Amino acid sequence: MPDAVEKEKLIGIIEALIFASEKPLTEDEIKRIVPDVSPREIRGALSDLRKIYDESSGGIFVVEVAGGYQFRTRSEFSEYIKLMLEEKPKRLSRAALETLAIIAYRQPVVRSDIERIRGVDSGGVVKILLERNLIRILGKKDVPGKPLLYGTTKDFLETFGLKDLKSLPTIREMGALFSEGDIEEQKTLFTTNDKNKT
Amino acid sequence: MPDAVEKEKLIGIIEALIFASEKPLTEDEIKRIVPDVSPREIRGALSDLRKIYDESSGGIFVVEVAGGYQFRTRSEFSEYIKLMLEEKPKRLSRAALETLAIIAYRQPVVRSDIERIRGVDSGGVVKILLERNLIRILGKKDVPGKPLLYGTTKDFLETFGLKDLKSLPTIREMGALFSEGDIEEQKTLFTTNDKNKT
Amino acid sequence: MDEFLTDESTYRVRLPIFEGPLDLLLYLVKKNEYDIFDIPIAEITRQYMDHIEIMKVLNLDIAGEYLVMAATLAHIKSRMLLPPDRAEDQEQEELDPRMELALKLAEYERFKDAARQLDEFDILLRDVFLRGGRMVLETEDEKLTDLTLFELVAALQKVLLAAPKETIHQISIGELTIQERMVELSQMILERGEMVFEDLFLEEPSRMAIVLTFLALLELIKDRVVRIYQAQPFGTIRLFRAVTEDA
Repeated sequence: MPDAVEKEKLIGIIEALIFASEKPLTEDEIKRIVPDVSPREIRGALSDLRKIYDESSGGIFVVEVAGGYQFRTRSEFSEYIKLMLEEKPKRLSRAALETLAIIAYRQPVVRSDIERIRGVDSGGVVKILLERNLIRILGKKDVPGKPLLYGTTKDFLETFGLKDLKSLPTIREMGALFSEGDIEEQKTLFTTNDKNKT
Repeated sequence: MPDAVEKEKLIGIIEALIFASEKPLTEDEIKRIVPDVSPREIRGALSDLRKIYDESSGGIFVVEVAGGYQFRTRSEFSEYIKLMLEEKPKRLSRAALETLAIIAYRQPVVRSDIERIRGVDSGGVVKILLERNLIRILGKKDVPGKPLLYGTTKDFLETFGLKDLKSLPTIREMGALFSEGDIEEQKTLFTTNDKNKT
Repeated sequence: MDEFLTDESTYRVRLPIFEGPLDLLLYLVKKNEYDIFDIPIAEITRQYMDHIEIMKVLNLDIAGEYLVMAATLAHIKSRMLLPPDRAEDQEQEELDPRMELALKLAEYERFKDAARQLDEFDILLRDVFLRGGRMVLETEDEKLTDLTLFELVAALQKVLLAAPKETIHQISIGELTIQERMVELSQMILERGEMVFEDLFLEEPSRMAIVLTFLALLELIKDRVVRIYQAQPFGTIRLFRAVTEDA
């Protein structure tokens, strides 16, 4: 830890800390992290930092909230931020990825099979996957009740960057790659691909 | 949507958007959210915004990474942030860095190629890199045994602060070292390199 | 040592300093300031074997690759001792038996350097950090995710906490059964198409009625009459009319 911290640097430290902090950053917390400065110096630096952002009147500013300090976007830009958040592609839930993995490897597959493997109701997830065009109905199974058969779509291949269904790693390969040879690994895989795509 | 957006305001909007975005914000996304400005104006505003933060040399700055723009804390303050976050920084071992380097420069690459270059079993390291989402499975190589092909992810670019794969530092070329006495080894080297270019 | 070393030690204890035989060889080449393409093979073999001996003395598990390399070195050494084959020599120049190893070392060195360069970058979460807090913006994020029973129960607890502790008049199960409540609820949701979870309990001051409504809701979800979604953890829970697959 440096012995003396000049004002310029202290402002920089505090700016970085507020930005990286998960919660509003309190003066006590700053004192704990930079112990060689006085509470007065900390308050002075905080006030300077706020002034810098207030005077530049840019997109973000420092606000005192819930006993601490936090960066926020200026309210006049909120409509743009809403636009951005709305347009963000929706991420698949873990349940959806699990179900998708089962359908990918077991297709054509009926819902009851998916639910037998997952151990939970999967109707909602199947519907989401249908809506997002990652799976499609292939037909009906010729058994009593004529349940629907599901399979993956072209969009599925595109989403996960696969050339064809044959490029899916086999369950055995996944087993060799990962310690526990069950659906958990496929989830990891799909999450990996998914995250990368967005 | 406002009809005309002045430069000052555009910088503010972009600043707020970059701050609010969970992923590096791309120019395309900005264009989608603020459609009434030209790509040139967006690039100009981005450049101005970066200059503002670079010149103030405060705690945070704007970096171009993984095809977009992102706020980050300046590295000189990392010790303070680590004190605040109270979590051990995730270090990459030498084995992981070596393997990652091979995958980054040689992608798409199969595990046996990695192991040929490193001279040791690399299954464990590959698994760790997959789990940390630094690499992903690209598909299967069309050779007997259909081994999995690996490549780097967007998270890899983000982790190392790279704009794109082209911004990887250049590594010494092997070509100059080769004499005419070609052996199997050299051929392999060249084929791998060629594939990388296609 | 770092986390990965311990991770990997589960299947193999490895020398802490060297990443493998190539790493060890490269270290010896650099230490002696040899040219990779002109290594005095007898000398380097001797030094390599010395290191293997040290590893044995230290009781370290020596990975198979180290022993394979030892054999390779011995093989190259013996080939170097052989007199050049005259007949073959006339047709084409014989390859230096060290060439293959030299190329391997050169290539490994390239990537070792590349790894070193990567390590010098400002690495995320080691040298640089991202925004830590969640985005604070008063906006209704309509990104819907599936809901677990746990989250639903958490929501119920919230409703129960808000309900008065002492209820003026209790409704007994006899007066309003789960079955009846199910019919009411499904009609309500079918009519409106979408409802907010808390709205179910607006007219239910009694704790018993809240629990009854909740149980009825669970039944409806199980029967796939109703679907529930949540935009974000602890966010608003929404109920939708379930659409049958065949529709």
